[in-house]
Amino acid sequence: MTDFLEVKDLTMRFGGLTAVDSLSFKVAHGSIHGLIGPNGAGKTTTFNMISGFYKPTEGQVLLRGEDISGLQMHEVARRGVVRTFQHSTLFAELTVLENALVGTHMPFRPNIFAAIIGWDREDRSGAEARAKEALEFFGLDHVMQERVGDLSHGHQRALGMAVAYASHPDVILLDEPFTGMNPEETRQMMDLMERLKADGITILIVEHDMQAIMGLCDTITCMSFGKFLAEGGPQEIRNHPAVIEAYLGGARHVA
Amino acid sequence: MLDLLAQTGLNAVYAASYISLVAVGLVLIFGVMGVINFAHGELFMAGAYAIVALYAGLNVPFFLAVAVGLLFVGCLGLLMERALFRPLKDNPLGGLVASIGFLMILQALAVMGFGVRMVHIPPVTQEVIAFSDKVRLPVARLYVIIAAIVLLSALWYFLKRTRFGWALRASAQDPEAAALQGISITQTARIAMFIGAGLAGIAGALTAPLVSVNPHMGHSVIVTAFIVIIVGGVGSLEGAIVASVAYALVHTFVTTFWDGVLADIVGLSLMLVVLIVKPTGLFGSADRA
Amino acid sequence: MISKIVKSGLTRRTFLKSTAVTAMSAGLPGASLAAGKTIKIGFLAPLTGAVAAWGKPGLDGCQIWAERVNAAGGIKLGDGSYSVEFVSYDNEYDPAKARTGATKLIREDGVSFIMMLGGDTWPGVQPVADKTGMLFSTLLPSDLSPDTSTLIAPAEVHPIYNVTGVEWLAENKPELKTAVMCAQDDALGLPSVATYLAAFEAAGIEMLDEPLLFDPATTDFAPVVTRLISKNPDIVCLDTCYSDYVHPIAEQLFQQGFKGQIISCTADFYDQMIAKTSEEFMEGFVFQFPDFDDPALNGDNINFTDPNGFYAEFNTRHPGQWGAVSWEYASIMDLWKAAAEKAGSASPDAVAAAMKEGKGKHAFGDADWWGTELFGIDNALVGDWPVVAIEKGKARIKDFRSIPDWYARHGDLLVKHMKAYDQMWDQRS
Amino acid sequence: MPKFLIWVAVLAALIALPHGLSFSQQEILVFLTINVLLVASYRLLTLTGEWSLAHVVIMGVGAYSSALLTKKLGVYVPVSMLLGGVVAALIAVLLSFPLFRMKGFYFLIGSFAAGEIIRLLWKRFRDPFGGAKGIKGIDPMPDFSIGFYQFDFFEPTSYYYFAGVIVAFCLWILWRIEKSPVGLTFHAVHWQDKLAQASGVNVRAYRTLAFAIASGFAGISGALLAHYVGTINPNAFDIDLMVFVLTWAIVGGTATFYGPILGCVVLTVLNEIVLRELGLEQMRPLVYGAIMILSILFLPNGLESIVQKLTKRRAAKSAPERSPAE
Repeated sequence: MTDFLEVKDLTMRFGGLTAVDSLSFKVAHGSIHGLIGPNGAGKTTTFNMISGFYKPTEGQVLLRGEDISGLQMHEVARRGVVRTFQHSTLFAELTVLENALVGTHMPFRPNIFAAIIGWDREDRSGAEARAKEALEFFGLDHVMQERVGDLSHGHQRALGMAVAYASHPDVILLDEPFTGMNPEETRQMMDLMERLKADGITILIVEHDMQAIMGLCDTITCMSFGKFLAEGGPQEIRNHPAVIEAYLGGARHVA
Repeated sequence: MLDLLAQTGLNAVYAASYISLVAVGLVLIFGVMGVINFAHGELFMAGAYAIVALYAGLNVPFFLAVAVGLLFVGCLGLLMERALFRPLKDNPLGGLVASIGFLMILQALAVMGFGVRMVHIPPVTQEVIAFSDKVRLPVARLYVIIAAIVLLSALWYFLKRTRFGWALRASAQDPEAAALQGISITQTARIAMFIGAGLAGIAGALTAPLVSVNPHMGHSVIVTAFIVIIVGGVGSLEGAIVASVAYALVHTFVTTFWDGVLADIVGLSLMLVVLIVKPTGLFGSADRA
Repeated sequence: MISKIVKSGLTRRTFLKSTAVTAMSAGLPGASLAAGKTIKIGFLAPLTGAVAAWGKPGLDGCQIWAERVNAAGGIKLGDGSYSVEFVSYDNEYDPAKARTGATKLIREDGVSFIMMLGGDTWPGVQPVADKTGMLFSTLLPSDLSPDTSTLIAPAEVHPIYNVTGVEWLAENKPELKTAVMCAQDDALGLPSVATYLAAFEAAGIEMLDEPLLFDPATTDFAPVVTRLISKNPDIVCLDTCYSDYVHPIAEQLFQQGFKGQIISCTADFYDQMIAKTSEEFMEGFVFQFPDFDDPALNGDNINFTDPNGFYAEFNTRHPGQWGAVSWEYASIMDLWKAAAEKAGSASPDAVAAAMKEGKGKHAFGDADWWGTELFGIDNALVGDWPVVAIEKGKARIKDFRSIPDWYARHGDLLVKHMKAYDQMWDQRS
Repeated sequence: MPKFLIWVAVLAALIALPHGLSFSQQEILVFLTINVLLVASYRLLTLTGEWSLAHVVIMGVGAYSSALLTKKLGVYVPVSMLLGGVVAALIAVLLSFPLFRMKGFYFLIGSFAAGEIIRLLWKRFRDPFGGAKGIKGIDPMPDFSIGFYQFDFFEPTSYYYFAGVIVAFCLWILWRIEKSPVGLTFHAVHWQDKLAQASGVNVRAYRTLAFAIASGFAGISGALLAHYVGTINPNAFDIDLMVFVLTWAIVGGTATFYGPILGCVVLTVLNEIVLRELGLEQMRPLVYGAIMILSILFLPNGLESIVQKLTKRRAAKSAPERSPAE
């Protein structure tokens, strides 16, 4: 496997506070990679820097060797790195299909002049086919015409991933996808991720709950207080003394 | 030249005083209610007409008339809160439209009650404090300056040192959290509307003998107030006061040393520049935008 | 029916006839009355909004005028006497609404003559005027142009009469040598600035500063006044301002300690200005609009019917509302009535022809149709104009002065300054 | 096809409409037609979630541009109208640089300031804008004949047909845009700009696009106005008219394409015809203001919500066919 996505000396400071301190790790192509750490470890900040939501203070994010740090979110997305959001961030006013159609924005870029004259029939049907394909992939085809606001929590989560998937991404960044899910929903969600992986998509998951992603990830990077702590396979991380220490400390803090 | 600078400075202090009274009221209402009160200029107008009716019409002593004017306009604020903003609290654009409707009603009432032309108000005092032959401060203007300082200090004390003030600030920052803390949103909204409207009313009442009172006098006041609260940062009382002073200084000096139309262009450009450099205003924070 | 007219090609005459028929056949209440003995006059001016002060008091004055004329037997035309009725339309000082109003007044109400404030609203009405041949009047002669022969300015010749005040001042107070001026930056203020500049230059009075323009949205005039008197002028000229500005400016002049001469186009409600300042301060304030109880208006040269009685009646009905526009629309009606009776007809063409025949009976004395150089058309009625000064708290006409005489001597100066402010008729695009 | 028949009936009614009106009502109809385009273009801007207070000034930019192009350069009138729209769109693109640094309330007031600056520039520069008096004697649309109908553009009916065709065409374009993937993207930008961005949408570009398109059509409506009335001045495009546009849109409701148009028609008829006929004169603003307040209190979702209630039963019967991609 090659160095597909690489984070190099990434640093983020907010005023006097260093949220992320020269963090480096690599994500292999086609793998599921976990980024874990206790509360306040800087996971979400890192995530936001990779997805282009924040501009890093220092350091680089390299995609296939190209520096994408500091690009705007849509520019990052156009290079194949698509993120989801922690909360059910969807277009609640629109239908499920319309949400998925927004996801097809990149492969089927709308052209306003063609749209007015009606010369974009192929694009429109292509986009619709792709959106439906994404919905089917996540088992949402039966609720296609429903308003998103009326969907169940689990369906909304799945739709969030479907929107990302609809854009033919190379990398999907998932922000705490298991939060608030019951065991059954969690299991279904894991299935979906396995299927994405089988589809050749690289996945980077940010997760607070270490147990949830143990069975899923190929590699896990653990960080604490903004710094790199440990990296390795699930077993390795589970037994790493520094990780246990960080989590115990964090847990005490949270309690 | 020194005389000219000094007199212009006095003019600017007076302008800053009445602008800040209006602007602080507008900011307070926006902060707590989350609506843009387009009718704020007309509340100013209503304060001026209270003086017309009481002081000029019924010979009520001036300061008593001002006090009644403050209460009257404060109650108009309560009326707006109860009849318009509370039913529309989940609909900020609806609140905007309703305040525009209220503005039209107040204007029409003033026209029907007092005619379309300016109305006369006898001077309260013609005394002038003469620092020199060319540097003079009319006492009637001094009243406005004193009122602004006293009222804004009192407001500051009220907001920082009393429970009500704490509740008001809390609900301005985060209404949901404030509600969880047991603060009555309705109660704070009432207080904010009363104070905000009352400040506009007292500004109108005190300046009434100094300006031309007509049903459309609110228009230019609201435009100035908008500029000021944007420069200061929406939702920031300190910002509104600082921006009032800055705007009054710039506008007064440009008017005196160049011309009035240029002063308006400079004022608006200043606002755009502030917005471009710091889109939330000098003292604003992003979360209320 | 409309398409028929359209196809036959619309001439003015068929147009007017057809609209009259429409008005009749539509069975409008006014139209059926008109079959009896009523002439309708249109009043197209702002009645609501910020400029309403220039319309509403005029309409009030017209109502008084109509009652008085109707009580005296109405208007006597070739086929008997007609009573007069005013039909008003609020144009909100908006050209598009003015156009709608003109259409309604002409084609639905069947009026014989339309009085307007003019200004911003006139260009919207102009196509209607051109097409229908209706006779219009304006209070602002700067609306005049050779394009429209049916627009007349028979009452005000704003701002040219302002030269009379300056001329009088220069003759009677020769010790005043220097002046400054402030003005509102709009269609009312700018031509007046040019006129005052010409008048001061003609009178040998030196301007100490460029005219200080302010936006019509100004509320606090302290900075303007501070600037004005910083050069210690003998004269402060207030140009033509709304009374909403004249008052606070005068008050500021008083409070900032100015003791010199003030000249202004108008001084509506000057008693209130005296109340705000003092009688001594206002003594000698020169302006151009007399109270109509002035004994000088009882002279034989005055054509306004019973000015003293009109003034008393107006003040009884609308206390404290007297101003320039109160009498101006009514004075236009005097002129129109005389012309209609002379022509024996109320038709716009006939009245216009009768009106422009020989000397015009202007409110302040017989006057000439004039203005070819300034407006491109001689549709302004220009003659003598009063110079008014405040004496012991009361406005008194000091003199009547001839505008054409001044123009004969100093016309080139006026044209020069008008050109500098883009106010000549051929510059107004 | 019943839908087709409905459209034919609507078209016939619109063609017949002026012949059932009085002359002054025909005039009002012309201005109403122009304002329909103004408010419909405003809705396109609000699709992205931003409420501008500069829209009427932008309309004025179109009016001034078209007027000056015909006056100074002798451009043929319909062409100048189109160019007026183009200039308005370009000015909007220019304004978007400072304005789109702001959002929400700041954008609202920032756009107001930008508009006021433009208006002050018109006042300040008498050459070429004519200062406070504005421009008058603007060339009217030249008369022409299409065989069975002779257009005389002084006549409100003729201009109504002319403006009606242009406005209908513009509305069709606006409708097509809204129902296209571009329109969907505008919605996306409005409701979840972050998610839209994560889906590769250049949010800033789409905001600018909506602003430019809306401004372009507002410019065309301004040009239509200028060449009918024959005069324009800075005060004709002041905040008062903007307030009317805002209330048309909000009272009508902005959830549907027709909501703002409905608001514009109903409120204009009320204010210009009903209240004037009642002879209220000085009380007119009072009654209008009261109607605004009552409608916003009791119809929070706008007039369109009444229509939706009426059509809901019908819609429930026919199968749901809401597919934006069709």
